[in-house]
Amino acid sequence: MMALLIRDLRLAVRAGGGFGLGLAFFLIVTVLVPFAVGPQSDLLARIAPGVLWLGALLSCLLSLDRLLALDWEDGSLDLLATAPLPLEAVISIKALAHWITTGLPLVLAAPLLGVLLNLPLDGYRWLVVSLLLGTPALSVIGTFGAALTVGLKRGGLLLSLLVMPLYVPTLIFGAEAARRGAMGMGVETPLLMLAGISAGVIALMPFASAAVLRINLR
Amino acid sequence: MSLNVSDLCIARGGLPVLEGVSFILRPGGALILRGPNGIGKTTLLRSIAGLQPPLGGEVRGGEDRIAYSAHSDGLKSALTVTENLQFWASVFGTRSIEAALAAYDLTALHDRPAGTLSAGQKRRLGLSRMLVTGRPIWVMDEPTVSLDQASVALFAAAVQAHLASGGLALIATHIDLGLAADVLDLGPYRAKPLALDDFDGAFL
Amino acid sequence: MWPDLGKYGETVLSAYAASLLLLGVLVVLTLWRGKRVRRIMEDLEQRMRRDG
Amino acid sequence: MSIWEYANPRKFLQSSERVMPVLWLSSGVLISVGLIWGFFFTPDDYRQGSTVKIIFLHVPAALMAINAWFMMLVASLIWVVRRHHVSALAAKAAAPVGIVMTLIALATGAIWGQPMWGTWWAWDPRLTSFLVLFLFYLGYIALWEAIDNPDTAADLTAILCLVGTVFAVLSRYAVNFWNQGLHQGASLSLDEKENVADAFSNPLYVCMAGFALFFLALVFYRTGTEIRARRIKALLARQRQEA
Repeated sequence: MMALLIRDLRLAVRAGGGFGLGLAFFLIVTVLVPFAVGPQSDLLARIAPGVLWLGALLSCLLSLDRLLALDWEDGSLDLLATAPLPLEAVISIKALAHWITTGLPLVLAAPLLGVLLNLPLDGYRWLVVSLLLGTPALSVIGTFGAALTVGLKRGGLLLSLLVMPLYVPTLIFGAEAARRGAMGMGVETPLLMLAGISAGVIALMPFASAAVLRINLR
Repeated sequence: MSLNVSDLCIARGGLPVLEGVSFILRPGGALILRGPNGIGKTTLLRSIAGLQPPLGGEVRGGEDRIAYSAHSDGLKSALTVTENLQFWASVFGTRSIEAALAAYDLTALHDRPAGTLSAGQKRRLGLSRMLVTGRPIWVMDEPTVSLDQASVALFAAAVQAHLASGGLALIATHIDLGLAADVLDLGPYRAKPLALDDFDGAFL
Repeated sequence: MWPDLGKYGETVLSAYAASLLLLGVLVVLTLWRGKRVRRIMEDLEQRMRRDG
Repeated sequence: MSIWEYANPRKFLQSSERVMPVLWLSSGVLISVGLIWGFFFTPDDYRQGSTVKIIFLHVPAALMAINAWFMMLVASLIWVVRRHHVSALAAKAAAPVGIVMTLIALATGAIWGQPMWGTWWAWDPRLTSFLVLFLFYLGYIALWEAIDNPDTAADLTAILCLVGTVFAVLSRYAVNFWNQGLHQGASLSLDEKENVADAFSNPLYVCMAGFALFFLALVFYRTGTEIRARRIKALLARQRQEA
């Protein structure tokens, strides 16, 4: 299993791996927001947690269609499915690799982009904590979407359509925690709910994803 | 332990294509599958490898003992030859890839990225993967595509050595590999079309 | 006979119109596709029987 | 005689052909009676005026929007467990009906909300949940359309339906937490005092029964269509195979 993780990480950072694309997308979305809503710093400060969460979610979404499609095209998925690893483990490792190459950089970059949006000082800690708790759920749910659409020629748009409704609870609790944190309110409830969702999907979603992948490999 | 395929019936796209396929493959034995394009060789091999559930019949003795090689080799062009092979070796829990590289004459290429290899070299790398799986049953789908004569000889030698050490091989190919292998022509197993009015679960 | 809808007449009528329109479209599309599929299937069955 | 006999497509077609006229007729009668009763013969509400008449469309549509998804869930489970094709096709057939019901609930809600709350749309938990349900229906239908192999499509959409149900329920709680909302409580319930008055409840019951039968009639008809479409696909594939 370590071998698979190392291979995926290595592939992501080699040429053509697309590492950093999500990060660049996150930066651009954040930079475009003030152009769209105006430069008033109090308005930006108010919407900053939500914008940063939405930006992170979209960057995550952007990189999902490469998650399994590349392994599908070159036949690696067939070979992995006949290897001694259970497919549930393969899927979990893939989601973990996706989180390390996409989710974690987003979490680390979010505070820097928060400066651009005039995020209140109290907000940084809870923004990072909520993203740290929420982005694993985004990766795992996204892997399910990627497994659903893996065999399709133009699956990218469909993938977004399928995954976005599944992201609703994570986004609500995550952005709510970041928002309450920025306003100096209590964040325990949304953070606990967010952690619950993450733990639940990490534990259960790989089974659904593996089932879907098996069907698609038939 | 032998591979036992009995009365296997398989479907492609919801339609039965082959039925009643039965054979027994004993240690040290090889079986060559023949048949016209579209008869279902690939589907049969995928069913035996466990990727696809058959409509009926069963495959015994295959669980966790089959190494499957498909049309595409599952190579990552950004990784080197060694990295590609080492990955599969660790997945299958074997240690050394030196013998596999040597068997397919890849040692000189070991630090080249797989993306820079020629089609035949890629195929050789894909075939060398079978050697690092450490599994007794090789199920191979058209393994000699894009191989030149010398490479085919390398492949035949690798299969020969595998059989000599008690392995089994099930190969779909049109080329004569010079192996002492049985040949199974799939033509007679073509599934008969169902009656037009048999309008039940399968809609046909 | 016609009830006095008061100042909300437009609201009520537009809600009824919108709903009935949506239901009507659903029924028409359902029946249209149903008829077409049934015809195609019967044609195909006949042709395949004739050709053996 | 077992209920699973109707899982045979031919048997299903024959029996649904017999039931459907009854369903079409009774649902038509019930909906007409309920709507005419509600529209012409109910008093205005003292607060909401005549807009209360929208309830006779809004509530049954919302009810069927949720029940349609629930029916799809049950049908998907039957497909996953027992592999009856008719069940998978019934789920496929119900989805467009469900999405239209969701649209009707959303549209009548928006039209009703405009004079009552002074806005077409508010991010109220109920409205938002229905919007999310609408998105789930869209994804489900899109996935059916995108996949060629009918059995693969049935399997994948069934799993999407199961997973989607879990996430729809989660979203419902999340949305409740996120905004408390303006929407009134449940319109009909057994023990709450805050219920609609009797004058409205009787025609509402008639409308709900009518919508339920209408849904059934549509699903029966559409399932028949899907069975035939599936057979066309199988016949064409067979023709190709023989050629």
